[in-house]
Amino acid sequence: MKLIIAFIKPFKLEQVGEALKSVGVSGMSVGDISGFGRQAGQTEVYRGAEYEVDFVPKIRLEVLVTDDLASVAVDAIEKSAHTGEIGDGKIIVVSVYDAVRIRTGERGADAV
Amino acid sequence: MKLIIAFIKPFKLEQVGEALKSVGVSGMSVGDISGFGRQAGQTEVYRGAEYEVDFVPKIRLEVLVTDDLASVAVDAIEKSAHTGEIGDGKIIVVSVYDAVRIRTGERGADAV
Amino acid sequence: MKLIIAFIKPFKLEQVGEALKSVGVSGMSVGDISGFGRQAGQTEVYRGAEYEVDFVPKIRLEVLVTDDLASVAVDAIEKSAHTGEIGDGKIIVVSVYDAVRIRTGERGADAV
Amino acid sequence: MKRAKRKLLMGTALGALLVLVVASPAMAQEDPGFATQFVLDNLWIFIAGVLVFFMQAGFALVEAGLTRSKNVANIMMKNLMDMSAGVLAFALVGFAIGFGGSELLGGWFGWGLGIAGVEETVGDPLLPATFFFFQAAFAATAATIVSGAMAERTKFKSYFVYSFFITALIYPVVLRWTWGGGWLAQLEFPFSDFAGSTIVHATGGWAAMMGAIILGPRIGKFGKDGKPRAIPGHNIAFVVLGAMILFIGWFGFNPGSELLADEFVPQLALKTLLAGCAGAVTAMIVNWSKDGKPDVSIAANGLLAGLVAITAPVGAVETWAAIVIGAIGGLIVVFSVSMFDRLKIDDPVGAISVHGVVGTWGTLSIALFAVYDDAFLGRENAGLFYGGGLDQLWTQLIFVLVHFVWVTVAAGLLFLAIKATIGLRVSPEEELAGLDVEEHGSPGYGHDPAHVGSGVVTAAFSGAGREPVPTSEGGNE
Amino acid sequence: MKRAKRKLLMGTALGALLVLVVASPAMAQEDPGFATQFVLDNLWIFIAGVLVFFMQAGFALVEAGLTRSKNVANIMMKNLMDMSAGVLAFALVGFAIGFGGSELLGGWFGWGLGIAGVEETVGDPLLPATFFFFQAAFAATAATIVSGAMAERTKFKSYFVYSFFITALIYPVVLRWTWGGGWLAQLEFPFSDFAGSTIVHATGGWAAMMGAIILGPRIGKFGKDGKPRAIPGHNIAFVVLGAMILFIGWFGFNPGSELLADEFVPQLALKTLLAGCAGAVTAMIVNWSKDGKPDVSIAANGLLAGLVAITAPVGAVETWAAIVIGAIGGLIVVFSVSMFDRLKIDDPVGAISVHGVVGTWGTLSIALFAVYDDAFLGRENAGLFYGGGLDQLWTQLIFVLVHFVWVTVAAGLLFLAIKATIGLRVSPEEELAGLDVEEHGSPGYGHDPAHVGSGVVTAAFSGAGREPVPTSEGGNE
Amino acid sequence: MKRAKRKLLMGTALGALLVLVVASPAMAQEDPGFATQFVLDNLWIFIAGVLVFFMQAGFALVEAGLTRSKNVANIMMKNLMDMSAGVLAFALVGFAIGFGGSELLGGWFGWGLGIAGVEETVGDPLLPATFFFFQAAFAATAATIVSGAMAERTKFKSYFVYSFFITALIYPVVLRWTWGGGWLAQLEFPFSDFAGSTIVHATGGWAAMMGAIILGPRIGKFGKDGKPRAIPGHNIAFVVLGAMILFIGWFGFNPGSELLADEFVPQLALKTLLAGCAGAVTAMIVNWSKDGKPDVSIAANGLLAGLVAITAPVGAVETWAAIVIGAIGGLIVVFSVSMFDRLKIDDPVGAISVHGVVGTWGTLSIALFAVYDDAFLGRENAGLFYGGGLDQLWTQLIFVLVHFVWVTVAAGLLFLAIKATIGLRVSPEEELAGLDVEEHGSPGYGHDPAHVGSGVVTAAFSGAGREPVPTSEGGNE
Ligand SMILES: Nc1ncnc2c1ncn2[C@@H]1O[C@H](COP(=O)(O)OP(=O)(O)O)[C@@H](O)[C@H]1O
Ligand SMILES: Nc1ncnc2c1ncn2[C@@H]1O[C@H](COP(=O)(O)OP(=O)(O)O)[C@@H](O)[C@H]1O
Ligand SMILES: Nc1ncnc2c1ncn2[C@@H]1O[C@H](COP(=O)(O)OP(=O)(O)O)[C@@H](O)[C@H]1O
Repeated sequence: MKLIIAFIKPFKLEQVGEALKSVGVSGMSVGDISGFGRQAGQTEVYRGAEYEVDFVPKIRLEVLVTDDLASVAVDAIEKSAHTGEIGDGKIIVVSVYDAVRIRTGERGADAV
Repeated sequence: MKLIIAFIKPFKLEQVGEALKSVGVSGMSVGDISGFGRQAGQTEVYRGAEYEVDFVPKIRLEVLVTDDLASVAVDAIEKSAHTGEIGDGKIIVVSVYDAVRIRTGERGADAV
Repeated sequence: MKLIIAFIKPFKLEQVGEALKSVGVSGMSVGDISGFGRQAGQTEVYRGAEYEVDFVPKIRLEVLVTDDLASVAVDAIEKSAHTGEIGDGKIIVVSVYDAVRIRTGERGADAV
Repeated sequence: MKRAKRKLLMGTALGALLVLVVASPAMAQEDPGFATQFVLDNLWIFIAGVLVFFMQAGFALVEAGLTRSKNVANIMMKNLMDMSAGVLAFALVGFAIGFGGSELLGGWFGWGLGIAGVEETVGDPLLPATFFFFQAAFAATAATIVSGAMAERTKFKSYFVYSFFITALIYPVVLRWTWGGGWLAQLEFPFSDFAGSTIVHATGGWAAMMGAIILGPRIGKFGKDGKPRAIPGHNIAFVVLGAMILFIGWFGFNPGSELLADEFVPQLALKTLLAGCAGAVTAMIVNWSKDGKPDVSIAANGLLAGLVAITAPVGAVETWAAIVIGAIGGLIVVFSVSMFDRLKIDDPVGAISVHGVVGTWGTLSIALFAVYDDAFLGRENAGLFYGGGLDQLWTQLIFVLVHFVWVTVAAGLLFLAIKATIGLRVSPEEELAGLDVEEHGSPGYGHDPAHVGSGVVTAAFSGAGREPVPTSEGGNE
Repeated sequence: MKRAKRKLLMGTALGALLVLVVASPAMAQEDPGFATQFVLDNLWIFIAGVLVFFMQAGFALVEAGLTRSKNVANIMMKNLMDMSAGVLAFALVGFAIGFGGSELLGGWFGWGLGIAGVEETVGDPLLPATFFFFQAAFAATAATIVSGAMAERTKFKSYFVYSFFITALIYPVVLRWTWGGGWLAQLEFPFSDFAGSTIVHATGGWAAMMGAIILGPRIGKFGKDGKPRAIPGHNIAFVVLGAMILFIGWFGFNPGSELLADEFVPQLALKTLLAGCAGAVTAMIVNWSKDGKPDVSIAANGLLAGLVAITAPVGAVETWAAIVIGAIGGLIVVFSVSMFDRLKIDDPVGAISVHGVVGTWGTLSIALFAVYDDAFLGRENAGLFYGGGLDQLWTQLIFVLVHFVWVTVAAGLLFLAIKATIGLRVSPEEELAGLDVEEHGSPGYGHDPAHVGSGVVTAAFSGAGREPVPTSEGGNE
Repeated sequence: MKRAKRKLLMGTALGALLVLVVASPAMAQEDPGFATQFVLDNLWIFIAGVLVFFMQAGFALVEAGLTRSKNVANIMMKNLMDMSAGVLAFALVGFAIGFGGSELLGGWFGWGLGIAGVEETVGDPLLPATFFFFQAAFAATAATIVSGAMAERTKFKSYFVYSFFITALIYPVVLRWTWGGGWLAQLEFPFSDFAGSTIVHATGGWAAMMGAIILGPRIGKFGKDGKPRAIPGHNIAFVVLGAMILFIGWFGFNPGSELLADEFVPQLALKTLLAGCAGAVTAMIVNWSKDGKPDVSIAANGLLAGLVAITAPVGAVETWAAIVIGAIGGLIVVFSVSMFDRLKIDDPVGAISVHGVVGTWGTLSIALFAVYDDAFLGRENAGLFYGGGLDQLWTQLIFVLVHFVWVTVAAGLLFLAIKATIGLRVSPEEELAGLDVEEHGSPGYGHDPAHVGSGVVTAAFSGAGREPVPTSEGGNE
């Protein structure tokens, strides 16, 4: 199994979710993060003083997949999250040692 | 060492924390996430229009453990987070390459 | 490639960011978490009743680095996040199977 | 002092007077000076009523702020509805019970106020419309106090039913016995409660107590060891804003209870002001010494306690006494809040302490500090400290006791009846999840659906239905 | 009843009177009784105006609460500015158009109110300053209603321009035809609208409708299947607090429209109170049956609907009728909100329903329930249910129709003109990100920069500029 | 114009009059017309006082909104307490210092107001109770202004002490010299400040400046390069709501300063309204041109600036001049806020600019625009633009200078004394963590303990104590 971690632009979440579903991924976990990278934050003005917001809001996805689904799922994320502009984000794939579905106690690939 | 990542039902956090402690785990890191999966979100009504809340709030746990503690810890989480209903969540175990305790600089198993 | 996960004290973020940049790290993803560990939360009083806040707010960092940068980056975090007091946090290093930069489709080390 | 006459008039003879007024139109309109005074009296009491209605916003904010965000919509709804339904209930039946044509058996005035009677344009001094408007604002206050103590665990439907009955029945009976000229006003030494420390506030406070007891505490309020645990409110800014709005409203509540525009109004206002300030400062200092830090919501409770305390004696006491009475109110509230915690009665906002306990203190304080002949007292220097002896103290004790018994019994039966029929408390699951979604359909603080997944992701990842029934069914691929 | 005279006076002859007043200083000052009544009249209407201005805070909160947090600063700014700019626009031109010296061709009164005229200290009964103050508060109300329906997608600059024109032109023309003594007041059976269900509220409501139509719905409001999707408001506490403030303000709006301090004021207040409460309770019950759960913001809309409904007929109808009219207002608003959803007109706050649709209902209700001779009616028992026949119904229908046509055409042209020039709607990117940062420079709910990285991290990780232009440039190491 | 007489009366002879009143009870009560006017005068000034007290909620909200969420409880507490303690301090000593029996050496009136004097029921025109109530509301205003500039870094205890002294001493001395009939009122060309642009607002503003200077800026306010960095407020909705409440309160502040119910009241209200609106619109436009985007909180500051500016000249100038004076106030505030940023004086809410700088402008504007004989002027056409020459300008300059020196020196010494004894500023750790928990025990926005771990997890994972002392102890397994 693989754990796919992706940092994407927030408004892409819907499309990424659909893309994952269409390749057979059955679930995911999503959180808000602040991204630092090449894409700079915004310059804002408040009461006459400019300030840089130094981070860019991003969405962090975690998707647990079986080994055979991993590359399709990565491709699906890559395509659906792509805009071509700076800040599209990254996908990181990590090998999973074991997985459990808490409800049933299933382990390994069955847990996915 | 292993890094155990678990997505659980929020109201189970207390019990999971106690269970982990009782098997000798000394710390954990906890965050809020939105889970998508088999368990559907709620249907809400707002000003006469129905809408699906498409995600279910979950708690994400990260627990760093030594290899020997890993399977006990996973079992502890599994048991304490279990309700038997859809949406109980998943446990993912990942191998850790190295770990550091920042305060002391200890590395490896000592850092846990 | 390695994925470095670190739990640090919130007010250290700025220094850690600078330290990482200075060793050549080009980006990171940051989120809020609640940490449980040796460092106890605060005792608060509300309307005459004392209560323990059982967690300590921490910042969670994720940094994707190439293998050669990994140990320098870990050292940089360790040094910049260090205060010597309880609760300084942990650094966890995980091996990465693959990585993608969504914008360009670059894979592996190029994606970092 | 000539005030006595006016207030007595209101007290014992009001019902009769109103009936009279309805029968005999057109007086008082000739002399322009008099006519203007008549308009001024009515205009002022109407404005005072508006200030009292504004207190609804204050009550809503204090309660919302001292509870958790997952219940905020429910709390605002309760406050909106106890006012709206309460005013209608008071119009339909409550007012008639409270102030209807006294001795006259059949001659009730005010049944179905909506239908008749208040359209008269004469009155002495107040028009029926003015008097009803002001009294309706008071009735809404009595009702809304209860909401806070029952917060975060009461079914909305049940709250709505309760709310109807308190304004239609429980509070009006108190009115009848007191301001309506009933038996407590006809004792040799009649009861005294100028603006309602007991009549309004303790009615709310004791009903709140019964509600809190019968409901039981919120999940998590008491640890396994039985020790109270704090459940911090989600918005202290709302609490203080609410308290300040209540403070403003009190300048309608107390000075408006003069029921006239006269030269005593500013004095009533001044004593109200000083008592409130003394309550806030005292509560803060006492709480600071007791717990090591000055809690903000306790200070806000202290302000309200000072105001509740002075509500009964405001007309009868001297200015310095107002400060003392308010300060003691602030002192009491600090210990009372902790006491109810220890008694395992869970009152998230301190309503029982502020309105019940301190309201009782304010009422009794008359027996100590009364110097002016005001509000049914019928004599000067009635207070113990002014040589008035214990006569008034017995009366005041009877008054607060009888009142306590009536309200706790009536409200207790009402809550038990609701519990036995439609149920009083939400399920533990709902309580943990918050009442907003289950009771009202959506959360009080909605999140932007464009932010975390907007709709279509649902379709992708979820089945048709909801979480509900446990299922033993396996994997999900 | 003698009220008719006073209101008629105001209606048909006001402009002329004011002109007269300016010309003939110093009357009325001799008799002390009369002088005090004169001061009281003016003081009360000024205070009523203050209450009406307070409604601005209510409108701001209701709108802010029913929309998303990313637009909250923009919404507060719009509400601040439609008041500020609106009052100035009304002073400079609007007031003159609305109430200027009637028949007299050249004799406009009120152009550039800032410069002359209001400094007179006599008037009958109202001083020019008093009358202007009260009318300016009304003008600001008409303007601000529109804001809610256009929320979350309108350019601030465009809103500002629109806001100027509605108070400078669109609303004043309505005034001229009606309260200004124009043709609708001169029909055989003149129009009747005591405090502005149509004149004020429906002006805002129909302009809001045109704004919402011409803007189009918010992104995500309607699914690909065309079905309305909920976009939950971010703060129901604000919504209810706002509604309660509006409720309080209405006690200036309706009773103040008496334009005198007299014995009818408390009755107007009472009918306003009961109608509002009936609206809230009815809307809640209807919505509960319809959707299975009582929505909090719909109940708040119901309160406002009851108040809007009674605004026109409040002087002419009996108390029981006020309850009925308010209740029907509450009923209408529930279905109207759903109807506009189905019509794909996206009105986040329900402004079109509350002010346009229910305002029209309130105006028509006079033709059914009028019994007293009030507000231009010129006769008693004008209502259908009191044997008055259909005469008044035709008039009221003409009135609301002509008004509807004028406002929709004028506002429609105005919005189209703005759209064609400076543009009406923000870019989709801005809409998704929220208007606060792009329109006003920083978010309404700022985060503590000390919390997630404080400044220097920027320097470390980011290039100089902003996200902006797409770039094909590659990796970043 | 006959206003002059009335205000002068208040000015020079008030103290004496009050003493007189206390001595000679019962006049004025015979003629019903007169009696009603007397009641109306007192009732109106009492209501105006209530409106001014309502401003406390506005100040609290503006300050809370413009600062960070981690300090919100502390800010609300400060605002609650500067009012509560301030009123008591003013009652005990401040009022006597400000208005005590003038020349008469021993004949102070008002010491320990709580104990004597205000219980009289006659007065001309105001009862002692009414006058005190109104003045206490003003004193609370002066005190609360300071809070904003010192926000987010001041120890609560120290703020509480300061707050006592400003209402007990610093502000009362200003009163004594001016409205109390002191030397500034006895110059050949006496000072003029109708409702307190300088006396109230600049007292707060300059004391705020000293506080901000002596405290130093918040951590992070200025970069290593010395450039000001923005620390965005956490709730712009609160800011605008607060500004609107202040706007409403100002209709008590300015028109109430007439100290009578007369025909000038609505004019004072109208000029207040127009100046405020002009301030808001001007500040918005200027800020928009200067910074590229219209900042919401600057527009709110502009509204307040317009109101502060017109506070002194409102009685003396024409309506058009009110608009000009308000607009210039709005213009000044934009540049002043940036100026104090550049001077490294950290004022999170702009209090120094709005109340100090613009208050001074408003006071000086009298010397330019005064046409009516009002508020101590003693003559018509005193303004430069009306041929009055420079006489009044010298007086006004002396007035604002002497006032500036007194307030800065007195407040400076007070703050230095507090700093040297109990300390003025919290520790950097506390400042970074937010003041709520350390000063008051728990956060202003509490989280639901049922949400992230509820209590028991603590027991599981943590040792008994707190984070505290650094420890060199090793691993934790
Ligand atoms: N080395 C890294 N480690 C972890 N996250 C990263 C790293 N680099 C970038 N990110 C994440 O990816 C997001 C986009 O990266 P950025 O450099 O701005 O643009 P791009 O993806 O186009 O190269 C960042 O906001 C951050 O959340
Ligand atoms: N493939 C997945 N990858 C990551 N997280 C998942 C995945 N599937 C489920 N989850 C997480 O587990 C939670 C529970 O999953 P769900 O399918 O609803 O029920 P169950 O755990 O009973 O199978 C989800 O809300 C989500 O947070
Ligand atoms: N076993 C663990 N797994 C995951 N996170 C941990 C673990 N132990 C500690 N942490 C994280 O590190 C933080 C600091 O740990 P703590 O035990 O308080 O102090 P120290 O780092 O000095 O040992 C915790 O708040 C938690 O976020």
